[in-house]
Amino acid sequence: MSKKVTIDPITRLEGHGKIDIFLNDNGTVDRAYFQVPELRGFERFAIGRPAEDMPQITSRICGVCPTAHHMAATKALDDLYSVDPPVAAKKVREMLYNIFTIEDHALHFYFLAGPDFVVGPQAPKAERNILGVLGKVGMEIGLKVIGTRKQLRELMVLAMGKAVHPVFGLPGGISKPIAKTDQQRFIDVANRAVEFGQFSLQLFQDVVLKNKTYVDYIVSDIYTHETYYMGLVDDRNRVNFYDGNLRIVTPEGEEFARFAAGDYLDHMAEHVEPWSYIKFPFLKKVGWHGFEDGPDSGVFAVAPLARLNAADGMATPLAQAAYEQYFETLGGKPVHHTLATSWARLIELLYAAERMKELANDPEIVNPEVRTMPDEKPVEGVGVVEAPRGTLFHHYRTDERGVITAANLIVATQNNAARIAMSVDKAARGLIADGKIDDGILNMVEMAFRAYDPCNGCATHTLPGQMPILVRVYDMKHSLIREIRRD
Amino acid sequence: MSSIENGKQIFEPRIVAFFCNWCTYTAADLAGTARMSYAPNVRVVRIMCSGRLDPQFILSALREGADGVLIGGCHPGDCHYQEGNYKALRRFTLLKRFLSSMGIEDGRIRLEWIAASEGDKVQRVINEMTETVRALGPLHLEAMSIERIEDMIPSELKAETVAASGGHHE
Amino acid sequence: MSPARPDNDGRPKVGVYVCHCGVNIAAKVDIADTVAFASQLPYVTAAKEYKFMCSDPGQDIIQKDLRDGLIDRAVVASCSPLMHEPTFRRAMTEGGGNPFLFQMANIREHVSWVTKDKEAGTDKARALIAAAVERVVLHQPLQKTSVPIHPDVLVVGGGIAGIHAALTIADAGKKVYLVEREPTIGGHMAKFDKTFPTLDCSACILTPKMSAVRSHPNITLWSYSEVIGLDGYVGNFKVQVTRKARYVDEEKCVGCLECIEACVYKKGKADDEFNLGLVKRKPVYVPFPQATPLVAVIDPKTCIEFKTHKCPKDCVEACEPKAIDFAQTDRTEEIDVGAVVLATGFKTFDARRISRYGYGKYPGVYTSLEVERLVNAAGPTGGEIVMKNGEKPKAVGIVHCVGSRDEKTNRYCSRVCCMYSLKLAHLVKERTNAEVYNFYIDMRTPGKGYEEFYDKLLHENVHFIRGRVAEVSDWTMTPEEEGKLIIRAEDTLIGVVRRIPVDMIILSVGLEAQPDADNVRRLFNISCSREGWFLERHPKLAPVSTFTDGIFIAGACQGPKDIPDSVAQAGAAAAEALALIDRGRVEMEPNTAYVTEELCSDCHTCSNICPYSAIVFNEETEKASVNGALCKGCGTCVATCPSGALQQNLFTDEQIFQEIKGVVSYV
Amino acid sequence: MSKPKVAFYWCASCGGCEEAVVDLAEDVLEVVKAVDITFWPVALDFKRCDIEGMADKELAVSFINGAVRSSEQAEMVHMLRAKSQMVVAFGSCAHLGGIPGLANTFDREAMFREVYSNVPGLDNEGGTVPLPDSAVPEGTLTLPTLWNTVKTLDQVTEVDYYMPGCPPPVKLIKNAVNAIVSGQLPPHRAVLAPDIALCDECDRLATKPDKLSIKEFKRPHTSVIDPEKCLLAQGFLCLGPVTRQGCDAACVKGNMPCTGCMGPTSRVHDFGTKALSAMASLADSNDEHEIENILGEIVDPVGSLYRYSLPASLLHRGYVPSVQGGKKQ
Amino acid sequence: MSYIYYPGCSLKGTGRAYEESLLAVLKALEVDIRELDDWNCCGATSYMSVSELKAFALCARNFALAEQQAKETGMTDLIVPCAACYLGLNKAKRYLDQYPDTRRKIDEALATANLAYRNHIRIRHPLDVLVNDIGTERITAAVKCSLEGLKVACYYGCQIIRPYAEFDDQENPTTMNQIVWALGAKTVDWPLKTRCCGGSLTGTVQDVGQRLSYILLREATLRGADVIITACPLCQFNLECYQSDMSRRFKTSIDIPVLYFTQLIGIALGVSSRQLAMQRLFVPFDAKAKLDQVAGGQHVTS
Repeated sequence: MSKKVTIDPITRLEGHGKIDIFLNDNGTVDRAYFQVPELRGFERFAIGRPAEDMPQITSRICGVCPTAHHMAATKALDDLYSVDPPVAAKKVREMLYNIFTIEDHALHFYFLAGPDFVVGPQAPKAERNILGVLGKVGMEIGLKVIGTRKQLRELMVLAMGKAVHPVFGLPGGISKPIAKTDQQRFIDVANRAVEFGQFSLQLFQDVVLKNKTYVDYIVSDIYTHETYYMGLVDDRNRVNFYDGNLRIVTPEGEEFARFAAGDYLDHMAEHVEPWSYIKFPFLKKVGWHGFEDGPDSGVFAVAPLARLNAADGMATPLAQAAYEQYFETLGGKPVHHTLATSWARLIELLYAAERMKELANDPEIVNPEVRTMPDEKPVEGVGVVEAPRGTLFHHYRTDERGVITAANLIVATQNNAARIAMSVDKAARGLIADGKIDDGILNMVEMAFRAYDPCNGCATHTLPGQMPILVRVYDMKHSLIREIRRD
Repeated sequence: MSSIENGKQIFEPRIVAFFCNWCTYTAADLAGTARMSYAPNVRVVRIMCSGRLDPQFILSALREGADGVLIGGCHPGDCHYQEGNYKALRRFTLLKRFLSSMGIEDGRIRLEWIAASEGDKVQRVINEMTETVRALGPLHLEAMSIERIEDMIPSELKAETVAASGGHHE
Repeated sequence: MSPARPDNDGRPKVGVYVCHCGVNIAAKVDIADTVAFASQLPYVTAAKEYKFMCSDPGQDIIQKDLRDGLIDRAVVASCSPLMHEPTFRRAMTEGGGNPFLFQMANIREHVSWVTKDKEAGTDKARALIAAAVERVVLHQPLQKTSVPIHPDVLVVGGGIAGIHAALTIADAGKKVYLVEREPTIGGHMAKFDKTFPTLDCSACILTPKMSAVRSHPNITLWSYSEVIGLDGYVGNFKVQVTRKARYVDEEKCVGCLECIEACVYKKGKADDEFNLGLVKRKPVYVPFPQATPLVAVIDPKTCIEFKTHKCPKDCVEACEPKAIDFAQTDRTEEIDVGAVVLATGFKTFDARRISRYGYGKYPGVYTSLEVERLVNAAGPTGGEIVMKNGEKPKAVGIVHCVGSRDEKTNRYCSRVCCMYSLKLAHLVKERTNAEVYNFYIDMRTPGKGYEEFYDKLLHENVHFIRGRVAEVSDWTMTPEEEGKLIIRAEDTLIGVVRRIPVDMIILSVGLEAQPDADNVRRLFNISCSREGWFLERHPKLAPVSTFTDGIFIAGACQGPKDIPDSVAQAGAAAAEALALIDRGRVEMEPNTAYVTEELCSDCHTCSNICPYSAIVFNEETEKASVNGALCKGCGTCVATCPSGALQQNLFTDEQIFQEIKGVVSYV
Repeated sequence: MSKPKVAFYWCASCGGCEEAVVDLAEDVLEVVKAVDITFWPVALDFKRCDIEGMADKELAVSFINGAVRSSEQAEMVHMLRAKSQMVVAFGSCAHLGGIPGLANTFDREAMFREVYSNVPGLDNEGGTVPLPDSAVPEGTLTLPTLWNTVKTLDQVTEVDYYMPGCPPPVKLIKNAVNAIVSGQLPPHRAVLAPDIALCDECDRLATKPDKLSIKEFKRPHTSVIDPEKCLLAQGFLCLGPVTRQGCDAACVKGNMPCTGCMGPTSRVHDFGTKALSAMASLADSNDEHEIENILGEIVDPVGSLYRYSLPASLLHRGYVPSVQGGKKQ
Repeated sequence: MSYIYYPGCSLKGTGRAYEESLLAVLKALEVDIRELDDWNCCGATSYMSVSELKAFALCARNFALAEQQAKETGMTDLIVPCAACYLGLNKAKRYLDQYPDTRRKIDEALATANLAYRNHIRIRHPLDVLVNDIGTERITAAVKCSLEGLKVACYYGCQIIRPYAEFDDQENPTTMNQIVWALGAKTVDWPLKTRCCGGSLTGTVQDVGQRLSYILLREATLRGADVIITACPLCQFNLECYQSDMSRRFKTSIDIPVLYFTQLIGIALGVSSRQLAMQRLFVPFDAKAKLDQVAGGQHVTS
């Protein structure tokens, strides 16, 4: 009989991750389970709703990345009604989508993960937050961060109606064009965004890469998993967030598959475990062989780390440069170090800013022709985008009136679920010996999945944001011997 | 509400009726004057015109504990106010679908055109509806409100929440 | 959720008064129990019972409690508000309260009279009382508004009832419009020869009244005209009347009838409606010699001029005053009146509907109305009773209750058939000395001198056979039946089926509502009974009023009636109309809608809802408002208003929500 | 004197409300100057025990967003209630139940059926579903069970004020914070937004026709949407007339119909049926079948009219015998 | 258009000619009908007078079976040719549909046999079907040998129309007449078309029974009818079997053929007389000869 360690924000308070660690008699880890204990069932209450409401309804899956769901849904509607939006509409969508990616990556780096690096893991908890970050980098830069983000959000409101839960997506286009008079605003902000991207990357290099301890974390085996990687790429296999084909590479970095969103069911399937509400996607052609590393296990990863691995490069110059430096530093493709994700994220941020700049300067974005009217009878549609946290699938079936009869949502964090579970398990195995457990270990276990920026709000369509955790250590008689937690 | 019939507990549904002043309410009076006895399960709320019927009233009746709701108005073309009953018809048409997707069985909500002279129709409709709803059984909205209180509150907080749980925002 | 409760010394004080109505309520509702129940309801400061709340002592109880400050508002649990609400509102006022701080619980019509089980009745009564209390607590004091009444009156229908009503009102010095759809007034009565039971000559008593109408300074007679539209409300009706083209100028025509003489058709061409097709009339005609107005009519359907335009038009030549005008067209007049008397009469039952009586199949079968014309001295046969084959009948059967007291046709008794059948029996016997057989179910002769008349007939060797006729046929079993019509009926008094061969059969057809009664009722916004008779407001207490204020009914349009009853009722209707007009002003129920401006978003959802266009939108304030004068108080806009800005006096959302709560949540 | 202590907390919500607060941008700093944020899991690093340690009513105000769907959330809510002088239901979910409240038309089992057996792409012949307790080689793992019914905050505890919107408009959040700081509070239990419908602040108000009626309800994806004209007048199901203002008609500015996230005005008891009454009354016909056709274009009355307010509706949820103990037909 | 066919006992016995001719005619008119499997007595015999409930139960069983079959075949109309069955089944249906107590009892009874009545069945008389579903035009179109010149007395009897049937005028039914006209023949004006034929009295109080029949036959003859047609096995039997008997009793000679209306139709549609079971008639009717005679020898078969 083994000991049970529960890491849980508050016992059985759902919407938060939950980790149960089983120790064997000699105090080492038998197995650590990562559980997601909540479900809201959007798949169910999508049924009976008119398809055209999906972009607005599904955006409520996550208020942190509503635009991702809004856009995935909108693209699913394009497919459902088999309409091809006018060029202008596509470009506006992509521009807004990159704007969103910038501010979301920024939010994550500065508000959520950032504190660990910028302020430092050893810093007092009271400072390990955005205010602490501001203290550290100085109010001026702080205001720059906030200011840039604010401007980006304002542009989102301008074009999409609302920044949180936008309303502009329609099958075959968008609800309204961008006014000529507004284009300059987009250009100006884009320029600032690029600056901001470079600045953030610089900040990361200064405080993280120049700090041996951090780098050791990043490359340490504890945080390393050799799995497949998936990401959306353009026709030249470069990272793209809004559109393109899906590309999967093997743990060795070879192209394993390249397919259109509509075919995702040929390549992916979902596995269900009775101990978690989250479902575990895996590669159909490889098969589900449990929570295992390596080419023989169907487990794969998404999100910045995976996207960079799955692509051959970035579509913009500055980002491309950063991309090369990244792989150089980390010993070539593919990078399996989970903690490298934060770096990859900042490279993406820079790319998004550059891409925004390209599109902002494109005369086409103010073309008033932004809708193609559907004339086909709807049957089924799939939409995919790269959400900040990874590949996001929306899949609908409807009756001939366009009322949803079935919906399937496979979400970024969900795609990572198996790998997150493995990371946690591995971290636990690597860090816990002789039943010895302390805050440091806990923090490191936490960093293991914090790096994924897991959004279980998205994953089970419940709650967003980072995950408070609680460690409970029991002795063999199941009596609590100590408790450490962060809410 | 229930009665005993040869030893068996018979469910006595509670039905709220909204009758327009000029046709159906008058018809109900006529049924009375003619001593046409019918099931005692229906309680009438008088409104001037079926057009006054706000669908909120129907939900409120169900919420307060009615098992069914009956609406009576003048026959099409006969409305004392020209078109009120058509407005009622428009709302009822959508409400029917609305309620069935809310899981409320069709038989619980009924719209009837009953002219001032049709006392016998009042009798018939009320008897029919009482039987229909009786067959459907009680509408246990209350059960849900109880779940609402029971399954959420640490016992020491119950009192406080019972007080609060009534509070829909005002 | 609820707006501040009315604030006199903090809390409203409700008095609940439960009425026994003798045993009408007490028999099915445990009064003591309901009073006890009421006394513990919120805000109730007095709960009492009384045998008859509507009586003066009953009202005094309420008024005393008001004066003593024990209550400031009241609930009376008794009969229908449609019955006694006005009574108790008056009581409230006289007791120094506001008439609208009052609510009735209908525990008689809706409870005691329709519930078998006393326990169930008591429960239901409790619920209705609780609802009334919950509601009255939210009532606001209101004031009635009043509008002036237009003094003119419209009488529709120129039969004996309409004529009498018109004359009565006109004699009182009020202006009357009498509208009749036929070319002449007089109605059915003008077709009769004699009237029962006195056998005095119908024409002799009717025609003087007809000419009185014609000559009365206060009466505008529009014959050959129909009401096609009515708007407005009590005291202020706008009426559209179509005056059909008769192609003869009423002002010029002197009634010399030369045109008829001169008509190119020397013989009748079309069925003579007035004589029920027993004879033919010319395209230009007057229905009968005493027609009023005595003005010729040209029937475009049969007049050759309208078909060919090649007629020499001798009529035009013949007409000295040059009254004939082929260019005439229908025209519509609009008039304002304060009250309307409907006297649109009846039609007789169509005997073809009972095929076994052979009407329309056997020439020997007549309807009673046809025979009225045959026996009429002014009729087609000059009062001679001869059949279509020119012979006098040797045996005549009179079949009662044709289209009356019959599940398959009309369940009601037509009330006049027995008496007119006796009258016809008498006249036939008198003029032909034929054997006369009456086939009746029951003889119904309630009325002054009626039973005596029946008795008289019994002594005139008229046969009476008690039994409904099974069939009229021409198949024979014996030689003496050959060539006759055989009436088969069971003689229920001697219990045998009899076959009676006769030459002539008179079907005593019942009375039915006019075929267009339903349109008329819609036009005037009143109700019909199932059989199509206009529905009176109350069968006993308001027999000539309707549910629409200002509209009164008289004569057979309200139900089968003989002449005396029709005239009596016409007088009553006239009196009601006069009473209304002499009031000068009419009070309006204050249950109108109103807008709470700060809640109105100017969303226009209500803009198209009001059929009276009572809702107006103010450009500046961007708010809706209700024109109280136009609002009729249906509340449809209130149910529509998406933000609760529209409310209706006496029927606010909150009042109704409370009533709902009361009706279900206490019992 | 010390700054008033403030807590933010989320229940079953999407985090959009947090984002909305973050969207105060530099004003967050103003807020931080004015108040002392003691608890904000999404952004700040304080512990639950810090709250537990507080005296009753020590918190000046708790902003709680998200609907409530489990005993655990309820527990947290009750603790915050106890520690706070004022509780503000923050956002549509806490206020009215929000979009997660649409789950109230079915029961937990239906949801499981859909998620773990119906959706395409499942590799689950075994028909595995998550269980409260599941045995694994090493021992037993537990999961919390969810309620069948999603509840609004005030169905769980006393609420002092309501901050409407999905998410609440930044403007309103500022006003609310200022009001609280300055102590100039509206009547108890008020919704912290103007008590008048959206049309009043909509740019398109002027384009409303004198007589508003609808011959055909249009769906946005199949019809051209005029960017100037009143959407309802165009035939789109715009709930502006039923919905409280305060968002500056954001969705309409985005050229899409209002879906009612701000909830009803104070006189309306039930958003969905009131909206139904208003919209159905606009159907321009008196013919039974034509009426059915016109209104037939509203394909999903419950989902469209109760988009954010099903749990707050008079019925609270759809009628599901298994949930409400009614007789199974 | 397809129907379930409920024969009842008569059409398998005394009324065989009715069944055979009916089926032949419907076949000729391409009407698809299928006999109800496992049908039982309609209860018209003694049940109805002894215990209505038992009679209703019997009928209900037939309904339930029919609905079962209907589910498989989509048919919902039950053709009932026998006047007595038609009356009985109609009565039962009326009671089941309008009296909940009766319904409850019957439902219980059916349940014991795992049967259920859901009121998904319509009871149709062949006259109803021929005139209202098939239509006289189609009948006329199918005529191979016009009955021009033939004078027919249409006899409906007392049970078909009254009191439940809604397909014809209860006082003065005409559907049979319409069919005759459609075949090219004339109908005589005969006021006795629904008058009692003597019915069961012929078996009990014979002289009354026979007088009633005699009145009908005599009047028909007087009015020049060449043939009487009927839709009731009992009437047909009564009217034709005792003709010689009557002739003696009333000292005249009564000799007029009494056919099932379906037989007359069959003749016009050119169905062979064997298929029409003409050989089963007591008073023989040689159609060919008769038609030649009335048409004055010029009668030709088209």
